[in-house]
Amino acid sequence: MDLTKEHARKVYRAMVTARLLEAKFSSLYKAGQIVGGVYLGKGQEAVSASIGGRLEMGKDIFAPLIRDQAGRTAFGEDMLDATRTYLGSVKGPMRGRDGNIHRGRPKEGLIAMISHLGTSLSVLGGMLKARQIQGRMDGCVGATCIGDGATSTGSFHEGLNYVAVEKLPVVVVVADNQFAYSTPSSKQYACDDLIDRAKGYGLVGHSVDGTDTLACASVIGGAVDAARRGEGPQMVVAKLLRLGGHGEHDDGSYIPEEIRTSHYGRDCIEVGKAQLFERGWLSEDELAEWENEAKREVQAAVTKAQKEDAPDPYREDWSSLSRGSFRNW
Amino acid sequence: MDLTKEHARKVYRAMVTARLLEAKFSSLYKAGQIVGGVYLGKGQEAVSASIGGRLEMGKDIFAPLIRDQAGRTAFGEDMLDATRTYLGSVKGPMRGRDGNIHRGRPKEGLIAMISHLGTSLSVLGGMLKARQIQGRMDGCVGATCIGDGATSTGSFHEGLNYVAVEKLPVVVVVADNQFAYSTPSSKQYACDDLIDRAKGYGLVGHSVDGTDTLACASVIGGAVDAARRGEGPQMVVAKLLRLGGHGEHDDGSYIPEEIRTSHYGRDCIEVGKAQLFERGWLSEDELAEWENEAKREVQAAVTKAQKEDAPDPYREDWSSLSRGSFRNW
Amino acid sequence: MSVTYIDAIKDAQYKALESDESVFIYGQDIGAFGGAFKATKGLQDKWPERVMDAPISEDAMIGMAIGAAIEGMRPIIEMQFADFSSVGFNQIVNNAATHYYRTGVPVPITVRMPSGGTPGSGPFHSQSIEAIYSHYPGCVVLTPATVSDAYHMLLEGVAMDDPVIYCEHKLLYRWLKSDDYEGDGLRLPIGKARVTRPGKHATVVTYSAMVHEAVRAAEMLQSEGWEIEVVDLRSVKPLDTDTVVASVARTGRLLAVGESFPWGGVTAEIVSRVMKEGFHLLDAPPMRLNAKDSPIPYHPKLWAAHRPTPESICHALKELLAY
Amino acid sequence: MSVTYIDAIKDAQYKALESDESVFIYGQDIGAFGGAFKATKGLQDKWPERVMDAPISEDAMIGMAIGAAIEGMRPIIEMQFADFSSVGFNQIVNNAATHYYRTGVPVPITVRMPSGGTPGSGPFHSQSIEAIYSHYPGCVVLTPATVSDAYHMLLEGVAMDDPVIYCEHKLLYRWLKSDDYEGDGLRLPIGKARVTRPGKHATVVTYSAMVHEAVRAAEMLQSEGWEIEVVDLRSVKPLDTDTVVASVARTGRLLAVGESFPWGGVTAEIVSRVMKEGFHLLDAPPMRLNAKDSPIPYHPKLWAAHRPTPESICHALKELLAY
Ligand SMILES: Cc1ncc(C[n+]2csc(CCOP(=O)(O)OP(=O)(O)O)c2C)c(N)n1
Ligand SMILES: Cc1ncc(C[n+]2csc(CCOP(=O)(O)OP(=O)(O)O)c2C)c(N)n1
Ligand SMILES: [Mg+2]
Ligand SMILES: [Mg+2]
Repeated sequence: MDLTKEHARKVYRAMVTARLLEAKFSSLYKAGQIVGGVYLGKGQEAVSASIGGRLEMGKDIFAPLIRDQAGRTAFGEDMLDATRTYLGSVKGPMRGRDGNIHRGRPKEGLIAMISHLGTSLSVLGGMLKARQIQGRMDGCVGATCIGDGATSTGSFHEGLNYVAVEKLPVVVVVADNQFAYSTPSSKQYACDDLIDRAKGYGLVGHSVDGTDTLACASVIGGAVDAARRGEGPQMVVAKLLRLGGHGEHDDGSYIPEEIRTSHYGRDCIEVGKAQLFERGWLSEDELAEWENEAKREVQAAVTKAQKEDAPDPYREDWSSLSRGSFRNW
Repeated sequence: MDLTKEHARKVYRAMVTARLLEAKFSSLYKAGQIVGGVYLGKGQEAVSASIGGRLEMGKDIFAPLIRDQAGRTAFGEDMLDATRTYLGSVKGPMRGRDGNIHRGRPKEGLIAMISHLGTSLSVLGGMLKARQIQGRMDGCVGATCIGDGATSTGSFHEGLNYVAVEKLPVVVVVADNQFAYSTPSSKQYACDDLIDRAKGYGLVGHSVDGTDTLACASVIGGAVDAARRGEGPQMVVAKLLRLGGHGEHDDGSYIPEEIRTSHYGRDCIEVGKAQLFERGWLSEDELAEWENEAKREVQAAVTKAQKEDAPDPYREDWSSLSRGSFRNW
Repeated sequence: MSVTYIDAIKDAQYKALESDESVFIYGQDIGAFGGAFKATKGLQDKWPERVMDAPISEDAMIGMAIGAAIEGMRPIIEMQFADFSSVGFNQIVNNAATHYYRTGVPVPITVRMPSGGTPGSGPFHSQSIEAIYSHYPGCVVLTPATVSDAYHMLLEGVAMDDPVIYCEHKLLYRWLKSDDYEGDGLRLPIGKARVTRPGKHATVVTYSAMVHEAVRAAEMLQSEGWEIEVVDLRSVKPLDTDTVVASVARTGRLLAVGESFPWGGVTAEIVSRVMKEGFHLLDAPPMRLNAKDSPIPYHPKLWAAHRPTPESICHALKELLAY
Repeated sequence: MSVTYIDAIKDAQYKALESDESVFIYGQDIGAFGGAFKATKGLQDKWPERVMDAPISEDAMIGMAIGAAIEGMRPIIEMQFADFSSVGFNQIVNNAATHYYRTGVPVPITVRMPSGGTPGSGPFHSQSIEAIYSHYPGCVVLTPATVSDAYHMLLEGVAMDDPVIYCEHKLLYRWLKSDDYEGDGLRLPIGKARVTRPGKHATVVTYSAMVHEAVRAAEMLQSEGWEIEVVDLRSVKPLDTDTVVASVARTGRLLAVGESFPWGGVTAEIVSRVMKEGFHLLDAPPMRLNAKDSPIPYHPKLWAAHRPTPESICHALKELLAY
């Protein structure tokens, strides 16, 4: 696609905001203030924001995965949703019943993932299929991110095949960060590049350097546009590296030095900054302002969530069934 | 591969024998003498015998699927195994506990499939991996057949990825007969040809016309040879048509006339006969002799199995656990 | 006119499609072919957009249904056999069944499970899977035993806002007949068990096809002067403890019968509930009768000995009555 | 020297690899990384060919183990969390667990299941899955509660010729300590329950981490003069009915406690068996205490109220004792 200044700035701003938000979660985690584990998207912001930023909340559907804070931010998820969820506020979207990256707002097009990898894609497909039956597709697109490791799940395969067979307007972004937890890609797949899978499903395939911010904005944005134009399901494989451990409990020391210092070890935030500066699409001052604004917002969200109540077991109704099941009883 | 007369004749003889054996099962089914359902391989004999016939029982491993009587015959499965299983003799390999195509002799390299499609491939992979660990690979090959429909299972995907990652000497033969039960391929996959999947797993891919008997013998045999030579896992996609219903309870009337009368509607047995005759690799007399021999054998097996006892519930031990679990109790 | 259990399932789906535009059916071979058991015969003709063939992808089929339900649809998913739901197990218990609790958004999906044994079907086309979906929180599990229940409970299940596991027994499909969908007794809401046959000497609590085997056993014992009460649970989750306890209060003796495997499951849940609520009501130890603890055998002779039969139910009842 | 529950699991695997060449370990991140819980730390260094990393393919992992077992190996499969075994469910219950019955060829695989709740782990990293693998025929299901049992039962499980589901409780990993693997009481074979704490007023039957919660509850009640017997099942399939019934014969009162969901499961099986075998022994209705019938909540405050605790066990016991 023709990359516009507007889209590039939107993507980059979400990246910067997400990085700062996640840095806060990391320090809160180290301070023992987080409920449960913390899983960050450091190094994957360009890929993630490029997909989330090309979708429109309220119209499109997004199924983020482990490392998609930037995509969520770009999509328009309220920062309070993340903050409340990590800090265990009952006011978060999951009300303390589920945590961290599992949060979502399905009715607003943000799928709440379960931990079992690969399972969101068919859910996304079903949401789109429903709209198709209801005649309210309205040019919407559904997108999901997935890691290299999760491509090995049967669930992902079935979901991918489903959206392909139904020719739904879907974009699947595979963030191939070369590791699944500690497991290198050589133990995960045997093809040269995961993009080789696209053809076998009948998908349009795109490859991109996941550390190249503007390339991501362009290629991934272009895939969304193609899906929206009715060109069928799209698959993007972005090559990159997770710039940290699997979660904040993990130092990622198993990632060899030569991979860390390789091309994909570079930081997309730095790359993006240089790219935007070079094009004159962003100034130092503006960036500083974005950063300050993000920091203020982060601090405000944390302060607010920290004051909120934890869920109260005595007020919890513990019901796994909705009232609606009982309407005929 | 260079197709030898010997291999071609072996393949074709198994095809002829299997066709006659299955015709017998079909008439016994209609006569109400079969226990349970009957699922035939009519039209798929060339593909099936080509894989089974290139393997060596006792050395290699074969995981047949629904339509692999010919492959079983070529591999060396005793005709009595099939006959006893269909007729419900307690002397069959499954002793009445399981039936029809589920029979197998795992210790002799013939995997006993469960109904859940796609699940045998990882089992096959594990058998090979075990031999590798034990240092007794000895040039063996593992092979399995699968239908177009079963390629949609997550289990098949995980198994295929596993054998690819481990670079095991495996041949996966996909018999794309254009239907899964009544469901046409258009509802099953969206790629042009399932062979497009091979690259995405890092497999060597081969395509073949499944109605062309000698092409099957050559291409599928060649894939086995390649795996045996250590060239890694191979995938063959054979295009063809099931010449009958899904099972003998089904008349397959949903298969459109134009597909029945298309190229793939031809009968590989007829094609193979013409090919072997033309090359002078088989004479009318020899064929008649093969057929007579097969008929005699079939009749003998049926007569024998029909005289054998059904399983006796009072002598059944009903134990799902082997004695070995109790050795320390 | 006479209708069968499979007619009930087909007609209920017809009615659901007709009266609610948000209903659709999805499953393998359920379109033009009408399904492995013909439960959807003719429906695609009438509603081509809402009766759809699926690839062999049980995990994706359930995932798809969850997504569609989030968007306001009420999908009915046909498993070709209940046994294959094991492949969709994860999506059912971990995704569908947790969705309302986690997000507040209910997922009204109905999974039709052709269940139970038939002769010559073997270990993978005969299973009764109600216990595993009942053990996990978040599903309603229906087990109709009559033509009328098959019809009405399917409609009620589709109308519910939560995941419904609808266990239809294959043995009843064509054998079980009724004059009409109102014909075989009092209609009851889901969650209420039915006293199928009144009695006073012992209570058999069961569900699905075993209701009929239990009634046969009761008839066999009648000639010996025993009056056996048979309670049909209708749904195993929710499980109507009150009706069961009330029956045990009358008879003093309990036999819980199920076709599934013996460890845990419905019969254990029944006995445990009765003991808690009606401890002093029992005159004899509560008994259970289930299938054997082995895979379901293929050969009809083995199969018939693997599951409870009128004879083995009689045998158990005699032991119970002799206590 | 002091060893923990996770040490026991690691050391048992070391011993198994060392003493039997047919043993190998397969799982996600279990190689150089040593596993999510470090249960295989250092093992790949010593046996690079027999400690292997798996792709994220639980179905294929179990299938692979079945195949290897057919060829004479004794694989140990680590699920990263028990909850993810739902993806391998079909291969476990339908392939591994039926293989011996169908073919006569046993498949000695051991599936290690990091089970049970810990604070802040949520619905998908907290499950106890023993009931579903016990319901299906064909598996042995082990649930060790002590360091010594964790060690010896893992070794015994690996030595068995059938599929073994080894449920190790994550909460015990580092908290539960012992002097050595012989230290914490009488060694018993699989299939034998242990009386962990003798008593005379009521029996609590439980397993895995709940044994410790039950002992705490018993200690709390001691000050009030109650002597509570705690029975640790050790394996839920086989389930040692005799030891349980003998305990109930002494105390006259039964409380079955489990950490899993309340419908069906281990506690229902216990109650049903005790009622059948020891009906006349009970002075009060048998009780059950399980987790709640909802997904396991994420927040520690909710989680602590979802599962049984010493307090809620005390509460149930008081109700039982007051009867
Ligand atoms: C079915 C399943 N098995 C195992 C896990 C445990 N697990 C969580 S994240 C993870 C690694 C994921 O790797 P990848 O898909 O490459 O994503 P990345 O973490 O690299 O972003 C694993 C194994 C899981 N969540 N689901
Ligand atoms: C997981 C699973 N789902 C459904 C079925 C039911 N089933 C048995 S055979 C079949 C069709 C198989 O089609 P295909 O793989 O193309 O093989 P073919 O019959 O054409 O040889 C189906 C759906 C099954 N066996 N396993
Ligand atoms: Mg990764
Ligand atoms: Mg086919």
